[in-house]
Amino acid sequence: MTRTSVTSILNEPLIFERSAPGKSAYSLPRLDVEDVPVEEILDSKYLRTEVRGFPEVSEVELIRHFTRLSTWNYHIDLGMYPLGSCTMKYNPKLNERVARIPSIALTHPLQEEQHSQGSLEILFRLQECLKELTAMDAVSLQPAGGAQAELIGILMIRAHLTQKGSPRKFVLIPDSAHGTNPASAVLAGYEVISIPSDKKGRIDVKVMAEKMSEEVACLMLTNPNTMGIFETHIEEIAQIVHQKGGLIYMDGANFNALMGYARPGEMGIDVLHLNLHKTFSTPHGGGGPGSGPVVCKEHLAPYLPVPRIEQEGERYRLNSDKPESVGRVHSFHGNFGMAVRALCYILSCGREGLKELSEMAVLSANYIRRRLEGHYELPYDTDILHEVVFSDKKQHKNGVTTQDIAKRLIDYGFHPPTTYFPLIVQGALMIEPTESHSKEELDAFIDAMIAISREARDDPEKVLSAPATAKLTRLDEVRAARSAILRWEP
Amino acid sequence: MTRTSVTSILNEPLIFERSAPGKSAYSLPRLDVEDVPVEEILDSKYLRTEVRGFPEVSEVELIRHFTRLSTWNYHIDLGMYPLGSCTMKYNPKLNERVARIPSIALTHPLQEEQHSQGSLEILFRLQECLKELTAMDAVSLQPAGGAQAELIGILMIRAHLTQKGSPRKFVLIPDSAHGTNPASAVLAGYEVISIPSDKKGRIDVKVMAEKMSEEVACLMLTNPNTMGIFETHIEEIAQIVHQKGGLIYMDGANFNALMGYARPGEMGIDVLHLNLHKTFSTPHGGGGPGSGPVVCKEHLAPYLPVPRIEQEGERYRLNSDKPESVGRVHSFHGNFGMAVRALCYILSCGREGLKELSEMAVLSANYIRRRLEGHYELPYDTDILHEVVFSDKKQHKNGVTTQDIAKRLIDYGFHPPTTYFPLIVQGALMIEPTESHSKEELDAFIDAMIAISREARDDPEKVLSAPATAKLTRLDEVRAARSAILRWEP
Amino acid sequence: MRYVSITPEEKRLMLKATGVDRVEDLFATIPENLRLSKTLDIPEAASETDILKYFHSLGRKNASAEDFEYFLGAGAYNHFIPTVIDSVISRSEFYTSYTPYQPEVSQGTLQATFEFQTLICQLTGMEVANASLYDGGSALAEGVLMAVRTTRRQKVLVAQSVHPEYRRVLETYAANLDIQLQELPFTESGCVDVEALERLVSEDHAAVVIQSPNFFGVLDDVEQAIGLTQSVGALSVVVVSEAISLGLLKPPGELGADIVVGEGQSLGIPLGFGGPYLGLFASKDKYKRQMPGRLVGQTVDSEGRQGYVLTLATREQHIRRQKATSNICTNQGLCALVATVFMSVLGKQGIRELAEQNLKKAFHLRKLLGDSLVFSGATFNEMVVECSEDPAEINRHLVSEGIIGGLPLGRYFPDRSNQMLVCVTEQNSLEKINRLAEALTSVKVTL
Amino acid sequence: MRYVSITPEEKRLMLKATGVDRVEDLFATIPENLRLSKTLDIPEAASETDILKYFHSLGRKNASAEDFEYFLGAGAYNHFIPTVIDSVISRSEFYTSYTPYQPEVSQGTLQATFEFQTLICQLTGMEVANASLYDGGSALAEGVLMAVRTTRRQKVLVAQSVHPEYRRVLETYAANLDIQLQELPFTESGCVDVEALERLVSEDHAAVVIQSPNFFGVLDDVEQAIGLTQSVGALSVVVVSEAISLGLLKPPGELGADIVVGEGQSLGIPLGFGGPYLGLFASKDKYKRQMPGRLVGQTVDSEGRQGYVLTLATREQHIRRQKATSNICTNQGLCALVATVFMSVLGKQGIRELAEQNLKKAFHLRKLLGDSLVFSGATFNEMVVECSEDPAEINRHLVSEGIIGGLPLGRYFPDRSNQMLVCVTEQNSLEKINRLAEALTSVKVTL
Ligand SMILES: Cc1ncc(COP(=O)(O)O)c(C=O)c1O
Ligand SMILES: Cc1ncc(COP(=O)(O)O)c(C=O)c1O
Repeated sequence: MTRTSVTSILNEPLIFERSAPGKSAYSLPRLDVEDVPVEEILDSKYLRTEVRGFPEVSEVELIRHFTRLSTWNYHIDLGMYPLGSCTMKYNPKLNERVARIPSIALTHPLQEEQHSQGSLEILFRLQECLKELTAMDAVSLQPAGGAQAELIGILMIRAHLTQKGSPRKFVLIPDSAHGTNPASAVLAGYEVISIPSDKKGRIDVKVMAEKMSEEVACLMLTNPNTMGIFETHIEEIAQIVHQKGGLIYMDGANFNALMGYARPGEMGIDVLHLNLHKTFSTPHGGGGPGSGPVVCKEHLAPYLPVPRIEQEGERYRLNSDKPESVGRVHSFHGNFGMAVRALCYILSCGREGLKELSEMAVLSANYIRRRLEGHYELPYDTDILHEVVFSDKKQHKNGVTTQDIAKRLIDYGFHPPTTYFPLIVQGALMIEPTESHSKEELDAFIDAMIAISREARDDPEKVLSAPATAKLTRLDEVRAARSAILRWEP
Repeated sequence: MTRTSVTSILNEPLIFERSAPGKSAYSLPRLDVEDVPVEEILDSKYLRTEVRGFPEVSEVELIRHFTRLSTWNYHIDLGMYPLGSCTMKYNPKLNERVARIPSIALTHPLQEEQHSQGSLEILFRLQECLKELTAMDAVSLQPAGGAQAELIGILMIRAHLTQKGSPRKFVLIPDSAHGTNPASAVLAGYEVISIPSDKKGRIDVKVMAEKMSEEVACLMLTNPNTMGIFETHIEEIAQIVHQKGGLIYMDGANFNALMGYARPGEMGIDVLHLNLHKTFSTPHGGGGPGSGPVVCKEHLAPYLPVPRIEQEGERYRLNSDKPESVGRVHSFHGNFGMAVRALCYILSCGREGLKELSEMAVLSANYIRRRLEGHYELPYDTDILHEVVFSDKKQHKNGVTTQDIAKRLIDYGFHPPTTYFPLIVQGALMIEPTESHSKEELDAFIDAMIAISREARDDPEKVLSAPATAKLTRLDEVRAARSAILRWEP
Repeated sequence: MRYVSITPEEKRLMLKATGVDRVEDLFATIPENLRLSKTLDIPEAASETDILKYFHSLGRKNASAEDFEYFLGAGAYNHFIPTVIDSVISRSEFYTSYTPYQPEVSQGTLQATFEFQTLICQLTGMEVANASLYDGGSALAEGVLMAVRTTRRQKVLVAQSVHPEYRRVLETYAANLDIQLQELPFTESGCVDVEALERLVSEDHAAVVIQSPNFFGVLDDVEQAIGLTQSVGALSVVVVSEAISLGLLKPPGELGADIVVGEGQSLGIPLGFGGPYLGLFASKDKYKRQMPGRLVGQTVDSEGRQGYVLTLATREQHIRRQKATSNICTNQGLCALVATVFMSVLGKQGIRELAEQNLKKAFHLRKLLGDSLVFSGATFNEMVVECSEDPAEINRHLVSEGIIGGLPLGRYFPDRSNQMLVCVTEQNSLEKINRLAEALTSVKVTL
Repeated sequence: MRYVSITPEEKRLMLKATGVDRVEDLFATIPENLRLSKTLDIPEAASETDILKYFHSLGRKNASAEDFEYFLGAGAYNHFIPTVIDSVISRSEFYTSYTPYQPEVSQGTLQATFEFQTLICQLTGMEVANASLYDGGSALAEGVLMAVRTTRRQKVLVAQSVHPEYRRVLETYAANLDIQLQELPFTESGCVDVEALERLVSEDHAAVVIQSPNFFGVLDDVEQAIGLTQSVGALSVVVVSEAISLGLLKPPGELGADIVVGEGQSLGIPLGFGGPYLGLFASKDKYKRQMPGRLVGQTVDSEGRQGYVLTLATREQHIRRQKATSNICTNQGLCALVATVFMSVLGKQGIRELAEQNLKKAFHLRKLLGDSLVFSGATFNEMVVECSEDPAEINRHLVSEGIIGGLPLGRYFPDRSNQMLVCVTEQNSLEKINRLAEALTSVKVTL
């Protein structure tokens, strides 16, 4: 058993391999009711003998197991995590503390309204803040993520159009859009028409205008888009779509670029979603949970999921009496815990603070762009806001790809950017710094990127063989998919 | 700026070097009283212009700074930490949670008794448990550590003897004792007479008997002693000392070996201390805080520090009316937070659990001894309890010392044992596993020790140049002491 | 602004390097008329002290399990949460990291998720489980969609005893994919009406959905239902909303279920006013390439060392876009970690002992309730009671005694306005259980 | 037993390897008659749930700053504690590690401690600071012992306005080292009686000890006292019990103090019923080799990389044994880390703003109290009031209004039984400050 790094034990096995009969990490109170044998309560046909394979470990081993695993993760508290489109900003500790206040964390979703006034106020106030930030009229916090919000938003559009006669058949989606957009449109019963981007990296308005018809339910756009570019023709676009009786759905994943500067409600957007786990600092948790509030104009409000949270004088109530609602997407009120954190964040930052966040996020992205544009290919020279997309064109000559550059960054102590997205850029390197980092950290990242571009030229092998310092070298994804070992077997 | 390990950023500078004017990590409420200029309140002669040098960083930078630093530490939650005499056992998370309950953590030491009944009950119940575990009659939880408890214990002996006529002049201390013992004796106004150990590693009773006289205030022994060996002649020893009117102080740092098996009060001990941060699982915190309850027999009780905690029916009170008390050693009630954790631990383990802890601690130590005795020199073949001391005699032939072996263990992913203590063993390697580890972890440690003994023979260079995987290689301690740079300067 | 790390001076330097004078200039790409002129109508920044005061004051407007004993379940259960869980998930290595798209620096999350998938397989008796979905409701919807995909059939039978809110979520998802949802009634035992099932199910059915313990707490006739379902080539989808029950009850997998979906909240996740919870999704191995959501698989690195990666990604939207098996992207990762730690803490003995305590405490109540029980079927830790007076009234009395009563069934079943769904867990005390029984039956308990 | 990781089977194997049959045999080395035969009279193991219930019930028997506004200071202060502190110290890397005797695997603790030493130097204006002592009381004792060591003189003058409990601890430490402690009176301003000092101090004195702000909250005449002290070759020991005051007040170092000792609780450490707190110890550079406690120093590793180690260890008991400068071993390491994070969070501006808020809020009270003030001297955030009735009585009234009043001075100064020492921090609200003033003066506050 050799272990190669002192602050990180590298050979911790699966929890099942730590298990041995007789060890335990739990304790339960003594049973205070009559101890009737299980068999006298339930017919044996209902009973299993044991949960085969379940581990048995002591508390010490359990803590060590997960502590060791944790040291194999890169994380925001360690350094810059410039994943484009993911808005990996600092997750304030105060949010975490507030979300754990027992009287907030331990309430039941079905308990009487009068016993939930605190929780309902949190939801209501957050909705009000989001309305003000977006200049929209109504909100539902029920969607558990952006993708689910997209589904709901399109279903609302569908309901609206159905009422006006026909749900229509198509949804227009730019080719730079995130994969969830087309997937959600299809789930809502539509077919997708892809709209190309122009050479500036924006929606090609001409093509869009051609594709737009009475058969198109809506245009689904991201603004700023996944290139970090603002859709300057948004008003014209909206007009074209609205003229044909269509609506506009805005994917608000990039809202971190706009706070205090521009509001979707004033651009002709009919409905959009926000990602509390991006713009509003709730932690990504290694994949989730997130929260995707859907925010809409008055004319779509009747179709929002139920229950709606309403204020009556001093009191808050849940109103499910909305006959036109598209229904529920969540068993209860959505990811409430994320709403608590987001409200805490908004109140902590305040109106000036939120604006400053967007400013620093945009400044940081532009600073990186300027300092790196000589070293990496910039597919579009259009102005950007909160993120910048480079490509591996320059390095490709030496056989170094985006993948290689990303892995090499790990050796420099940074998490790689988003790679190979958006699809309209070959070998895309999508960098979103957010507002969280000091100039020192940004410069360190930039220097690393420059050093890698040099290595790609002078010593490609170094880049191709990266990472050299991670727990593992590159993993065999093909083999993983082929053998598809998805669980441990004894 | 190069960083060499992904899960640990290795070049984080001092917080002062991260500082830049205008950054901040704090927030304070707006002042709600009249904002009178400071100068109108205080004469300028009282005022400083600024706290020169104080850092200015953002919250993100602050969190990253300390997170990065943290990854440079080895810790119990990562792996085995076999420091002899330090009892590095697992620190239960439940203790930490309980100690943070606001109504327990946020009480003022000087608030009225009737508002502190919960806190006083914690202190009282812990005292009762410690009395039962040791078979002694009275306790003070005031000493903030073992060393301070030693001072108090000897002062109590001194007060007692003074009352009986003379404080006497000397304190007998075995040469295997911990450094705090003689230091505390001197602080209490005594001179130290060192007692040699016999060839079994125990107090040489003959010599001790010769040195014992009417001039000797007490014998200060550790049982089991720092070799992990039980002082089997304890009763005889006590008799000799008592006959000459002296008393016996027991250093209870090794009490983790005895719980449920033997009680100092039944061995003729007059006063002893326990270390809550050893036997009772309170965390070592990178050096402290600890807590050193002093536990004594009835005849020494009047001299305990004040205030004493007493029970009157349902209520608890603080009694400072003890004219014979040696006085205070702490501004308030000692390290209360450690008492909370220790009581939580005792109640969690229960009577059987505590006994099992000692059993597993002793079993683990003996298991290590048996498996390593062929590979490392065992200076004494006496039976041991909770810890085992080897020496580097075998490896010394190849120029490999205890120091080298310790550093090499780091490369194997373990914290080194205590080295060069006790002083009676040349190149001592003092191993105390505690009860916390699985057999797997113990075997991994043993295998590493065996591998190192082989390396010492076949490839000494590897051992001499260790550690190879830590953040730093060996540090220059001579230079540190010579240049004595004890603070950062701009 | 403590969440920003750039000083005025650094800002100046960065603007200079970027070639603009003022930060506002960077937003010039936004058309003038779209730029916000007013300041946002949001409060000024609040201090940490004020924030804590405010949220504590909100907490005082809630009733919570901190001060009340809950007999309210119905899909959200007040179970014991081991302290170590928060110690683990509070490590920023876990909670501040992103989806493990870069496996070399995400092995912690990946291995833990692989352990989660395994634990869920063991608990449900299934062959594969994914890395989580949003919650029980959407998990059911995804399960039905998967059945429709694989069978290429459009009809689905859903038992009325499946959690009503899950059914509503399913309706929302199915609404525009021309899937016909048909209701399957239950008998006075509370189990699905097997005759009706036999009568209704056909070659046109993609799936039959039942839940056990079902919404009424009754252990349903899973085995028989599965048999009838599969006899016509439909897939059997079994819903579990109280995961703790699987510590004791025969798992759907053993009984032949094709797809198991459910809610994992019971596995260490706080009530949290309904979320974040944990959508569970497991199936037979042969359906794995039809699964929604992320999957972690085992592989090796270029030096042959074992490791884990996200796999079978061609099912997912970021690769397959509109042809994806689901639109889900962000899932409930950290909740899956919570459940992983919870199941590891309890382990083989603990999960059983916990389940037994729930069963036995609930059985104690069941005995006290006698004939007030509405359904005759066997139950785990929930049961429906015919109340002596309006359930809401009863709850109002109970609150004053520090008890949050059960769920008035009228909310979902208007014809059952005098009935209450009550839940008993290991957190409930003998004393309060007796009190509840008295309040429900207005018969004094003498023990 | 969840804190033990050895299974019965492994136990058997280990016993076998060890060559004994039963665990009891390993204790055979303890003489038969000394082995405990009875089982301990300690409760059986309690479950986590029961433990939490029990300690919460104990908490309910306390008044705490969670529910009350405190005007009680006197050496323990209710200050704001930034949330990030607990996030940092809850990392097991910090709180479960030992004293950094092995520097290669302890650089985190070592660098943080080096930062602590620097911050304390900056705050106090001194040249060197150690890694912490137990608390303010023992820090004072160690300071005096150090002065005695360095001057080889045995007399020490201690101001009566030094915290009474610190003085008692000093007495305990000094009792048997024939050190003569003499009291130094104070004037009606509350400051040390400088004439008396001039009269009493002599070539026989090792040190003169004063505190500022002193126990009565009064800013003492530090500079003059230091001058007189050093004029006879004695060392000036200055005590600080309210560290926040140094955010605003001229530090003892600037005024020439030789040794500064004090209590660091105000720097982010919870009231905690009196501990664990943080003993501060700083001095002029020339005395560093006489210092008690641990010191971290900067050095390089064998490859020339900068690093930190425990240094000047020859002062300490584990090397020097009875000749050590102190017997202290375990110190208050984690509390020093708390203070390090606290000072870093507040930084240059924050520490000043915090100190100003304390001063201004206290000044508001001071204005309201007018002639009821006992001492004329300038104050920071504490002051002594002559009460309209028995202070204890007043406190009893205040409790009913959610206020914990000040300290009845009679406890330490019998002749001042009608006086109360009150403290105002940034945590106190205008409303409650006014209420306090009313209660103390029985004059209605109208603002
Ligand atoms: C542009 C964009 N749209 C939509 C999504 C989907 O949001 P979620 O992951 O919350 O479902 C993402 C998140 O990755 C995104 O970046
Ligand atoms: C045997 C022994 N005695 C005394 C002490 C001193 O105890 P403390 O560090 O709590 O002052 C120790 C701790 O290292 C010890 O091991």
